[in-house]
Amino acid sequence: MSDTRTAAPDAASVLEAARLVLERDLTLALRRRGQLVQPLAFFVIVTTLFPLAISPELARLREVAAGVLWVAALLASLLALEFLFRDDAYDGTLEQYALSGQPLTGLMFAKTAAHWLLTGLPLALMAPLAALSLGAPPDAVPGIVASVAVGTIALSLIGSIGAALTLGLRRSGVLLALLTLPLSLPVLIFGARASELAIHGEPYVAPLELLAALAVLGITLAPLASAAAVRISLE
Amino acid sequence: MSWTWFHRLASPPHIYRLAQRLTPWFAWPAGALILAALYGGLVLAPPDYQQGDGFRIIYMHAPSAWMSLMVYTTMAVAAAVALIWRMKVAHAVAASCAPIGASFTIAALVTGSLWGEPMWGTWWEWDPRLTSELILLFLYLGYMGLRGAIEDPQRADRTSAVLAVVGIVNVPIIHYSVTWWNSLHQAPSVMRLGKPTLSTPMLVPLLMMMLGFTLFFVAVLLVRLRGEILVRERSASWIREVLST
Amino acid sequence: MREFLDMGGYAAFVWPSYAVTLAVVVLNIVWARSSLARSRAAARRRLAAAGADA
Amino acid sequence: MPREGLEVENLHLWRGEHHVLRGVGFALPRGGCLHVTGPNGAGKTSLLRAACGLLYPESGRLLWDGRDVHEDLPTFHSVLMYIGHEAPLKADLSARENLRYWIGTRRRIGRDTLGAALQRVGATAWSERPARTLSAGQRRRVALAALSLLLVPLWLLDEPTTNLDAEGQQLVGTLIEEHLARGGLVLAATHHELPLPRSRVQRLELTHE
Repeated sequence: MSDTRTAAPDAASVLEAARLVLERDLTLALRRRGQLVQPLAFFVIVTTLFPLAISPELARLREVAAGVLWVAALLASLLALEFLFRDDAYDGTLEQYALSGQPLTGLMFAKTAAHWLLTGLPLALMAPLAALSLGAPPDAVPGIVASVAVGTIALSLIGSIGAALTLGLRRSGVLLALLTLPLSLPVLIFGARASELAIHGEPYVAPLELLAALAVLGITLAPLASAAAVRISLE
Repeated sequence: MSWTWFHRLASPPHIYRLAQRLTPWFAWPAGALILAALYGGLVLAPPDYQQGDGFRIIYMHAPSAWMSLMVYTTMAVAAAVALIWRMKVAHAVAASCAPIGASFTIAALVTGSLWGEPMWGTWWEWDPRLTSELILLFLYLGYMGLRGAIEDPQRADRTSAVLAVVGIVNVPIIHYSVTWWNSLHQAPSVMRLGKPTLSTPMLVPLLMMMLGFTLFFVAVLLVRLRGEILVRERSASWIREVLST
Repeated sequence: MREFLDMGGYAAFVWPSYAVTLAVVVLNIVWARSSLARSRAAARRRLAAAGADA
Repeated sequence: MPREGLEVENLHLWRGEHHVLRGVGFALPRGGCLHVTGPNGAGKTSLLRAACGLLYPESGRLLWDGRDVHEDLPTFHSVLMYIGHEAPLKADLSARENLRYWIGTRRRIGRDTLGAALQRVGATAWSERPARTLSAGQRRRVALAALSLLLVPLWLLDEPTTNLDAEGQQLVGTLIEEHLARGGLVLAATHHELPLPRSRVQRLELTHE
């Protein structure tokens, strides 16, 4: 009979726990593909609205392409945020995470990583298509993919804080946008600039590095904040 | 333990009475400084050689902008203290800050726009400082919105405290990115909305006004703080005593 | 006096900015006092309710 | 001399304007079972959630083996298992998958161990079905399997017998008795009777005022 004085001897490490959290969120998302496709569809629709609203002239569209792309990506990733913690909060999963004895920061990081894999990465892969339809040259594709991929990492992290802060609320949509969008502003600025330079065939490394710096800062700080917010929401 | 004096100092009844006693010590000097600075700024200071009398808007704009940032910083520091040491009084301070800061942010935006029209010929210019100020207003609105949306008062305190701390980490990043963005797109003909080079008779009223506003903030904060402490307090005995006066 | 009020032609910008900012100052005083009064009233009501319980 | 087990001293808890717990205190030694009773809204769930450190009390202390648990929550959490009145199951995952992801964040478990636990609660037949199709009683049984898989000392159970048939209730009793026998502690909140001999159970009655 095992000793009950201490925790289980075969306790899982943080990494194992985080890997399971990630795997679980990915499995769940794959069983519910509809939810997965929605932000992407939104992104495509918004970017197709602009030629209709501005002009079908590719030369004119090219001027605004980077901005359109980034605003659409920002809104699409915002759209997916509401689902990030909500179901887990309702069914008590977050409570179990908070009581697991594992650092909640690590588990929050895993959840955010899953969110990025399910929204940020697909957005980065879709972005070149949207950019080409807005008149960007094919040479711009690597720059656009890189900037959207790195930028959405920062967006997912900032968004996870917003989603965790609005957990206890019945209607959180508008407030979530009000909290998240101002904080996302630097990502928008650097990301749009990197894409714009890529579209014009100029070197885009400088803004990309700034984006990467934001992502690194987010990786170190955002899970701490969202873990704190989740704990508070359980009080 | 050495913390006991600290806890006694931070105990709600003590802070309540202290706030009550200190308020006039900040309010009256604030009033005197603001009046003196008004006289200095509107009458004594000579007109600017470039902007003429239009530069006098600075005596309202710059102190308001100073307030918007200083109050946000105060709020974030109080929020961090409240989160770390679970101090109700610090939550009360943070809660008192937000409406004051938001109102002065609006004043800074309106005066900035009023200043911009004669200088740039447009009511709104995407000047980096005005843009940052606008984002700061959004941060305040988000904070107050979040606080208002959560029914449980304790949870509202703690959740909005996390947001305030996240916000203060972001303020310098936002300001840097906006300045960077602006430097890319700046048309050279546009004159920056900046402090004109100020001579001493121009500068002294400005500093007095900023100090006056700061003291005014403390006075208003102390009044609001008392209300916020009462809302958070459960122990009836000293509340009864306080209310009878 | 006329000249002072004219503000070198900038009257339409200088005076509204002073008016807005000083209005914010005054409103802050009013809001702070009314918020304190509201909290005091609420505390009084809570005390009365607690007294009725006991 | 630190005492072993869970001690709660003079716990006061407010929820908004409500003074929910007014000076609750008890000591639960190793091998002890405390049955918290009381009408709806008397604070049973709040007491349980405060006892596992989720709620931070206004005043009072919570001690595990003589040490204040709020000084080191992760260590305290690694010795306890809390099961609320709803089992935290995902509708799109099967009972087995749910259990793997739930317990796996805390303990390494093999397929066989998992299968044995599912068999113990009579879940073998439906362990591959999505949780969406399970009845309330079956979901509860999955929670019991989770409990038996995680051999931590302190169990905090909110309404452990709800929705269970007679045989399921008996299973709860057996699991608790086994746990007590190996020196575990059980804190159970329910307004039903616990399926245990009365002599084994301490009672704590919570009232409204």
